[in-house]
Amino acid sequence: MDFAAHLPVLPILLPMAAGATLLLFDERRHSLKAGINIAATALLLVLSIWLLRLVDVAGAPVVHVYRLGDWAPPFGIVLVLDRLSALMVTLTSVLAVASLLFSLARWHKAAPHFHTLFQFLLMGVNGAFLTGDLFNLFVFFEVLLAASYGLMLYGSGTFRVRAGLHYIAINLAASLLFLIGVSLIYGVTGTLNMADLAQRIPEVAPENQGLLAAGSAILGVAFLIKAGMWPLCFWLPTTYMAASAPASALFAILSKVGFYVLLRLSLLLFGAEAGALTGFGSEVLLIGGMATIAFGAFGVLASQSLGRLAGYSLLVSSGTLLAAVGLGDKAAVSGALFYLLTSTLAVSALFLMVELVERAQEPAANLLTVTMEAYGDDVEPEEDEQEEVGVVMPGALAILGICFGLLALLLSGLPPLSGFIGKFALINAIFNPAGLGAQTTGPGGMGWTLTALLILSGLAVLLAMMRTGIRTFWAPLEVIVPRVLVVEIAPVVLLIGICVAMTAQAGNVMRYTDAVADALHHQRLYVGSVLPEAASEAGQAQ
Amino acid sequence: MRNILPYPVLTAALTVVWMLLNSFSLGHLLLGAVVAAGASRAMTALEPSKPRLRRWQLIPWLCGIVLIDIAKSNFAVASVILRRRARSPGFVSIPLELRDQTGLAVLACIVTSTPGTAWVEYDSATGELLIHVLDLVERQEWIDLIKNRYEATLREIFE
Amino acid sequence: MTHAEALPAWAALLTAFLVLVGASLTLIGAIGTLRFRTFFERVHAPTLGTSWGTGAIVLASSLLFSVLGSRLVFPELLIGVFVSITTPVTLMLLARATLYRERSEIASAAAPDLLEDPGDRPT
Amino acid sequence: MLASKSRNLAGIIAGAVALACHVAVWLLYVPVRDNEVVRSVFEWVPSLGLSVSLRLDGFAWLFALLVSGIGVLVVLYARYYMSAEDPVPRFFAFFQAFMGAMLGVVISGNLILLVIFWELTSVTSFLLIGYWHHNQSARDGARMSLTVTAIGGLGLLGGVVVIGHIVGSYDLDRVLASGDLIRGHALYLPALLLVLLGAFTKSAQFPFHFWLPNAMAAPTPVSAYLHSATMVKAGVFLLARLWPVLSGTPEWFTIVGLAGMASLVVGAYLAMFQQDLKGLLAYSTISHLGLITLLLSLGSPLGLVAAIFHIMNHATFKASLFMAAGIIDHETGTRDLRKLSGLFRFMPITGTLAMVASAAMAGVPLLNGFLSKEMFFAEAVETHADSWLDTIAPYAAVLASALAVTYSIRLIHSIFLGAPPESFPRAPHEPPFFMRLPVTLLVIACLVVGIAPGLTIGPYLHIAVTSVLGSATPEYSLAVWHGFNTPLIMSLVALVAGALLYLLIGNYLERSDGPFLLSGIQAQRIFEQVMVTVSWRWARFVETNLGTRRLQPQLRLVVFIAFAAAFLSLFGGVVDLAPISLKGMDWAFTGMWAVGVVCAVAAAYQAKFHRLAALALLGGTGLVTCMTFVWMSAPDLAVTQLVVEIVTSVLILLGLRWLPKRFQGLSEATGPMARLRRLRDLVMAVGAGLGMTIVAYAVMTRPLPQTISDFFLENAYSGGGGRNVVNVILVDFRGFDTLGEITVLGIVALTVFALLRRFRPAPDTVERPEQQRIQRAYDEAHPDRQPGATAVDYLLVPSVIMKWMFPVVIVFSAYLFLRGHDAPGGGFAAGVAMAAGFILQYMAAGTIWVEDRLRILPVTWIGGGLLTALLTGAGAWFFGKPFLTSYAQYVDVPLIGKVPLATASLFDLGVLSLVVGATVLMLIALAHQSVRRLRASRIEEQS
Amino acid sequence: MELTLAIAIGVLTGSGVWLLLRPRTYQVIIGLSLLSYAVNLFIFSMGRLHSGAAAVLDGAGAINPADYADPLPQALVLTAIVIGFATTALFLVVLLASRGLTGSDHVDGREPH
Amino acid sequence: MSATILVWSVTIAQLMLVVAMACNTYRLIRGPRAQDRVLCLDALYVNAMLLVLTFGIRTGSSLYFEAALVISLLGFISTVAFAKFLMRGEVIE
Ligand code: NA
Ligand code: NA
Repeated sequence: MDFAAHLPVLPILLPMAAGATLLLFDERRHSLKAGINIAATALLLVLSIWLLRLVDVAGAPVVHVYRLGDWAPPFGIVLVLDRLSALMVTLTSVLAVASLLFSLARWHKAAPHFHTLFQFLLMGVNGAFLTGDLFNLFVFFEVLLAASYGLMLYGSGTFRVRAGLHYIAINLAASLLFLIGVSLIYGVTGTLNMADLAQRIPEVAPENQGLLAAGSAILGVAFLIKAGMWPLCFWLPTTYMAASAPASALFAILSKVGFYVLLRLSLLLFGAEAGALTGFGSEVLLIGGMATIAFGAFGVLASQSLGRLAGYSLLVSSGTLLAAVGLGDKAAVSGALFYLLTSTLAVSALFLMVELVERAQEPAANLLTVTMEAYGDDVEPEEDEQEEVGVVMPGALAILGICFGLLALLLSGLPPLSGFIGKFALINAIFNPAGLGAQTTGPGGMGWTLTALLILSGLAVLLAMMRTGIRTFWAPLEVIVPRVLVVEIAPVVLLIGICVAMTAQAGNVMRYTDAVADALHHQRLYVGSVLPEAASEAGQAQ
Repeated sequence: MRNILPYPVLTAALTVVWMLLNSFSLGHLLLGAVVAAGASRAMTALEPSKPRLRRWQLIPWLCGIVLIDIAKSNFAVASVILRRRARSPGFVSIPLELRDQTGLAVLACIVTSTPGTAWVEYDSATGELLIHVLDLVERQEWIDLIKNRYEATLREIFE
Repeated sequence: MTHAEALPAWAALLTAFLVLVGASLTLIGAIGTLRFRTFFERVHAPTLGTSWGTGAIVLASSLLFSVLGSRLVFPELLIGVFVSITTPVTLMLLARATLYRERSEIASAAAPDLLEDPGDRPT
Repeated sequence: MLASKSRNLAGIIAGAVALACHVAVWLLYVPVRDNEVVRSVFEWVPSLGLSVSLRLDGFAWLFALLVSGIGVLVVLYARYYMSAEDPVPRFFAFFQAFMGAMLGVVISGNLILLVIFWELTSVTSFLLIGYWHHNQSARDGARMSLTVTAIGGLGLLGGVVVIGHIVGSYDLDRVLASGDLIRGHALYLPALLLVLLGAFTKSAQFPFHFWLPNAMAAPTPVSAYLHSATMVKAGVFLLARLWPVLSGTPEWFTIVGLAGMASLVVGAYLAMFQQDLKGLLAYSTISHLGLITLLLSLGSPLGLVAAIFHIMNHATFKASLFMAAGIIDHETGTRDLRKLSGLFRFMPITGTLAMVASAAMAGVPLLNGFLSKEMFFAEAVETHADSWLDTIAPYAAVLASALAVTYSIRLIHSIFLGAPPESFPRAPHEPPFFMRLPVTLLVIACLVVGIAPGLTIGPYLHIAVTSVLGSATPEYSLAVWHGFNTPLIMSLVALVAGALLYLLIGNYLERSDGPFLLSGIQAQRIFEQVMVTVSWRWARFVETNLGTRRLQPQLRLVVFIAFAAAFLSLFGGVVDLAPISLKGMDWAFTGMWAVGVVCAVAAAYQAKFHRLAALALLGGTGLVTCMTFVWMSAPDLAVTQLVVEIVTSVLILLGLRWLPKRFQGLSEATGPMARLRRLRDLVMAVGAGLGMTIVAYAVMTRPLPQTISDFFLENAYSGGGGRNVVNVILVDFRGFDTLGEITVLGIVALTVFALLRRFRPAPDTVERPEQQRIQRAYDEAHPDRQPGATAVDYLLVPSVIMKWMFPVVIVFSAYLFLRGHDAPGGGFAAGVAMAAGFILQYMAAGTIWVEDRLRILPVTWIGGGLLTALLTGAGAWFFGKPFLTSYAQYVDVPLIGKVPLATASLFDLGVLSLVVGATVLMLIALAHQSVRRLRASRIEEQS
Repeated sequence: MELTLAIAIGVLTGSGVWLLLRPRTYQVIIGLSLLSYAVNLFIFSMGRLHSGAAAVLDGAGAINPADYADPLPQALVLTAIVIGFATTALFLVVLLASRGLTGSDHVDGREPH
Repeated sequence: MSATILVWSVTIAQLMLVVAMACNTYRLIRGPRAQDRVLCLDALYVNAMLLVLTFGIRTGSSLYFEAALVISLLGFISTVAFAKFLMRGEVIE
């Protein structure tokens, strides 16, 4: 095996190694720890881009299968690197870079082990994206959740702890559901490997199909909690609002993990060849997704603080994605992925903006937000005074204003940025599921409703952000110029810049997402790559 | 030697434990010795009062009488429970001369392990022991039992 | 129970006897916890199980496996040793705690607000 | 980028850009004149049919000419209009962006691209209208205009998508060629409605007209540009652009016609009553746009000609009027018609220009406004589709014209004529030449076109019209004099009636507070009301009633939905349960579970008031769970569950120290609602329990399918080098799971540690526990006792034993670890056992005592453990194997015999190290709180 | 035995769910513990029940998998136990922190009105 | 013969131990005081350990020995924690 063959496992091992190494150094060595974290995150970004290039080759789709422990699937655990997972890993590392940069200004010193938790979160997220094993997925879910608990509570404070308690309680319940679902599926099918499962599901005896469906449904509920579907999503806005800015910026990917799994599993396990269970749950996703969009839109409008607004806008995007999975056709999936990229980047940037904007609103907040909360009580004031990292931004308010405006465009899906293209791609898919020009009947009632919801939710986001933006940037008589460091605004600009670049390169990105959607609809390809022997046997049998 | 094997008796005992757990073989003797030595070294950190075993040959005898006493007490307490016999529980205070902590610990184990008696309180300043007896017929009998039968032997062993 | 077929009758009988003795003592101890009225009486009850109750069953197990493996196997003895070392610790601590609790309740009957016990109160 | 005061430079750059655009448009005249369509296509998102397709035909050319031309003039004007204090570069930047967007709308050859530019005009106009954002009115106006136009734009997007669905392409050429297809399609009406929503909102057509007057809070150059030539014209541009494909149907005629007519009349009527100069112009704009819309509604080619012509004419005179209004505002400091008077003597040139432009607006002959209005009258009379709408069209046209005359006269009379006022905020005089120049040029254009239309605008209008209509272009004449015909009579009637009306009610208008009859109905207020209701009240209602921020309802939902999902799926299929029989029942096992179940229910019952009891009962259930594992051939599980059980109990007990007492009955809700809630929860609990019972029973009584476990059983020894299959799975087959799992443990330990660093106990637990206080008091009260003697004596004997247990536990832990691969045990159980040994020492001797003697660095143990596991796994790389590939062999050691050596053991050592570190870290961090509190209280005592 | 265990799982689930829906944080943590017992047993039961079956291989040689308890669910339960332990510890500390900061042991950090 | 003797005796012993568990559970639930509960929890542990041993005797397998060993060696730790909590109000001072 040459080195390149080991690439699929590196997005998991690299953060893990970095996180573990960080533990060997004393807590007070902030710069050293930050340095390690920066290096690891940068390396992860490079690596993920490498992976992206590895799978994005013309011709037949490439699926890299990594057999951990050199055990053949379905017995050993496999990692599966295909276009979808490479895309998600790359998105994660981009968010990580942004979030890390932001945290360098002050957050990373607010409490112990920030960098370690940060790297472990990346490990968990990447593992969830890469694994091809249902129980291993659970483990990585737990890794990412555990790290997210840590980052969520990072910095402590009343509001945060209260929200954290809810977040943890609900996710513990979800984890239990996950376990019930996985084990029930194992009890009926006798396997945990996703590809193997895809093979076995059509052959499940009729008297066992009810149990299998029940297991899948329970599993689905667990994912829906994480993906934030109404009415399982109420924890989400509060949690994201309460978490520190870099944490919530990174959390933007977490709800996408739920979406990713739903997308992957519903197409792999309940795709066209799943026998009696074909299309299992897709209606629930569609209707639930639409309900989520509606609820999120109302929530956005009802939000009084920017943080909550950002949280609800995340719900809108979650709902949109779920509904797209519910639609299930290639065009919708491709559009959804495009939308996913842009909305995740934008929401993440918005979460970073929240803190900066709030600093502009409240003079007291201008002085070290962190210290107020984190150092409230302390018997051992061992941390020294915060020192400056980077240079304070001139014209900060103007730049914040521009960024805010661009984010409003991105999140509401108003032209010309990628937010619009994503939404348009989805609407286009609703009207032309087989592609533009292929004559199909118009969308049904669901299609019209979804279209209306997509458009109206964008409007709601626009109204709400306009309200907030006007209140923040236009209304105040005396303008408080917030102390914003370059390292704080740079990640926002970076994320928005990527969205802008995605706008310009929308054709290429869509080509990629089209290819992803196409591959997802050929579950044989996935199964055949993971289980070549089984696939060839099946081929011979036919 | 003292630094490497600070508690030779302990190390030996642990090696025996190891071989009991695994098997009596040469391999496990060596492995057990290594593990036991490591564990003993960990023990030094806790600075236990180092017991001096003066007359260790009394130990088997003590074990023997304790096992028999316990068996008797088992029978007695079982009959108390089963026959719902009238009983007169009560506390007995016993002045002890034994000061060695390990000795006290062994005494406590004996008293408590024996059905019908329970170690309740020991005042280190006065050396006064308070035990609870399930069926307290004759107070002095219990005092004698503890003082003469157990304490005396233990003092011989440890002091 | 294929393993038991190979067992000589005397060993089987002895094992059976020891097992039953141990279990009976333990059961009697447990009944004691039901019958005794106060904690200080009840504290004596479990010692039936932890002394010869355990001892008998441990012996039974040792006997059985020694006979079956035709070599002396005593790892079970460790169980007996550990039980007779650790159980007194708990009982001592519990008894002392109870003594304190009862004393302080009597002592501070005048100040009932101090009487609340930390996690638990009589029902 | 430019410094905020550099208005010359910014103006010059902006002007140059606008001029360059204008010149570029002129350069394209020749091909366009020859009926060529200038195209330029870049691929953007081919799979969505979205391309950057620029398409310049005659109509687009004419519009581009207008947009860029007036753009140049407005930039010139703005250079002088904007104050030196304003951050002008920002203004010009927005302005340029807006102009670009508008040009984009005009030359888009792809409908989606058009929508993109369309929304960009909305956004940039928002920025321009809100430019003076320190004014409340500017903010409100900007917000309203964006709201309305963005709604319309999104509607337009929907319409365009429907059109794209019908046609199969968003390409404008293909769409324009598919008129019959579109009109005949079932989705024609939705498409039409959505497109019209876009057009009407943009062009401020009734009933969406209200945003336009509010947008007058913008700087005047913005108004002059947006509301004459560009923004509002985009709507009618779109109607004309899609005229070939959408018009000609009854739906089109009715909807567009109604909206146009209503706007025409209502706009004119409301314009009369305005006291704000710009407000008057704004309503007049609505009215004129209504006129254009009405023309387009007719569906006749001549109507289209007239519409395009009027678009041009209106742009010129309205732009000049706005600029004039700006000059007046600039010079006098007010725009209130009631305050303005007799300005003509101060600024005769401006006055003259304004009068001419107003006359054009009123439709006075020899000015451009007259010509297009004549055409309008002609069309209004001509077209008959036998509906009430076109029956009243001529009358409405005349009425609106008359009103236009009235407000035009009022404009001139009120501002320039009459007595000069006593005082102005500033002394008025003529503006600088270059500020007046744009007005002059535009008014000249009005005159020239009005006098010699055929020579001036004629050819350009022609190419525009032919590009839309193609071969259907009608014969038309742009002559000033068509003879004494009906339209002329209508014009005369309107002029006379308008003048008479002004004479009649001029004074009333000067004093009125709002429009007669309509003052009560203010569309703006209705809009705001609706916005507040929907976007705030409803939203709040939905958020609070369909959502919750409380935990219990959320958990209830989780449980309920999971149950419902499983239930529905389960009985969607077939579930037949095996018959229940007591044969072969293991009574000891069942008896144990009777105990376990009773403990569980009792724990549930006691958890509120008897925390300690609940914890003990939980321990009982846990014990029975362990026993189950013993009974069912899972010794590893039993061992692990046991050690975890023990450590968890200690952990929770450590936590109980910080939970204050609960008093029974303190907050027990007893109302009927509370009882109902509890009943509901009980039902859910029972339901969930039943569900789990049924599912578990169903699965357990079915034959096990062919599972992947067989492979593990067959290969554990030969491939994994271990006899304990479970352990081989954990460290080898599925070692990756274990790697993740120990990471979880490590993360949680770090989180616990971090959280406890900031721990602030509840006030009622800050003090030492009551027991300690009493015992201390007891010691202090007795002179023969040392302080703390009770505590020392309490632990005197037990702690000796507990200390001696320490090495035993270590040996035991080593035993569990080393055996793990072949027998029950393993790194995890060993790690927890060793941690338990540490905890025991802490309990025996206290934190400070232990830490003076034992240096435990749990974080290092965690990091080291993770790295050990990781490096063991990565070691396989050096042998060209994937991560975690293990190597196992039995090595013959002299004297000892065969010794198993497996890399998996090294991995397991990492697990052990991590588990020790994590467990100790959590427990110790919690235990440290007591020390911390103690230290804190000492500090307090000292200070 | 299947029936016994199935009922046990059901009762543990029911008790756990009941506590999970209670307002006091301590009730919730006890409920979560009970639920994790139930879930662990449930996972375990998915490998079917094998009382007194061999749990450890004798050594090399042909193996009849039917003689052994299904090891995979056991491995899964082990993982679940570890993770359950970790999360219980975390939840405990968070509830303590919440109690400390909000002054209430209600799950919402404040008493309902 | 041997098997029959052993099966019966072990079965009866197990039932006795289970009844013992039930008795202890009764006290565990009823208390009345915390110390009674803790005492019975400890007894419950011992009962369970003995059950494990009898189970080993019954199946002839020594694999369950570790579980019994864990209870005997470490089982008291949680009880110690309970007892310390009752006496001192906190487990680790
Ligand atoms: Na005793
Ligand atoms: Na006037």
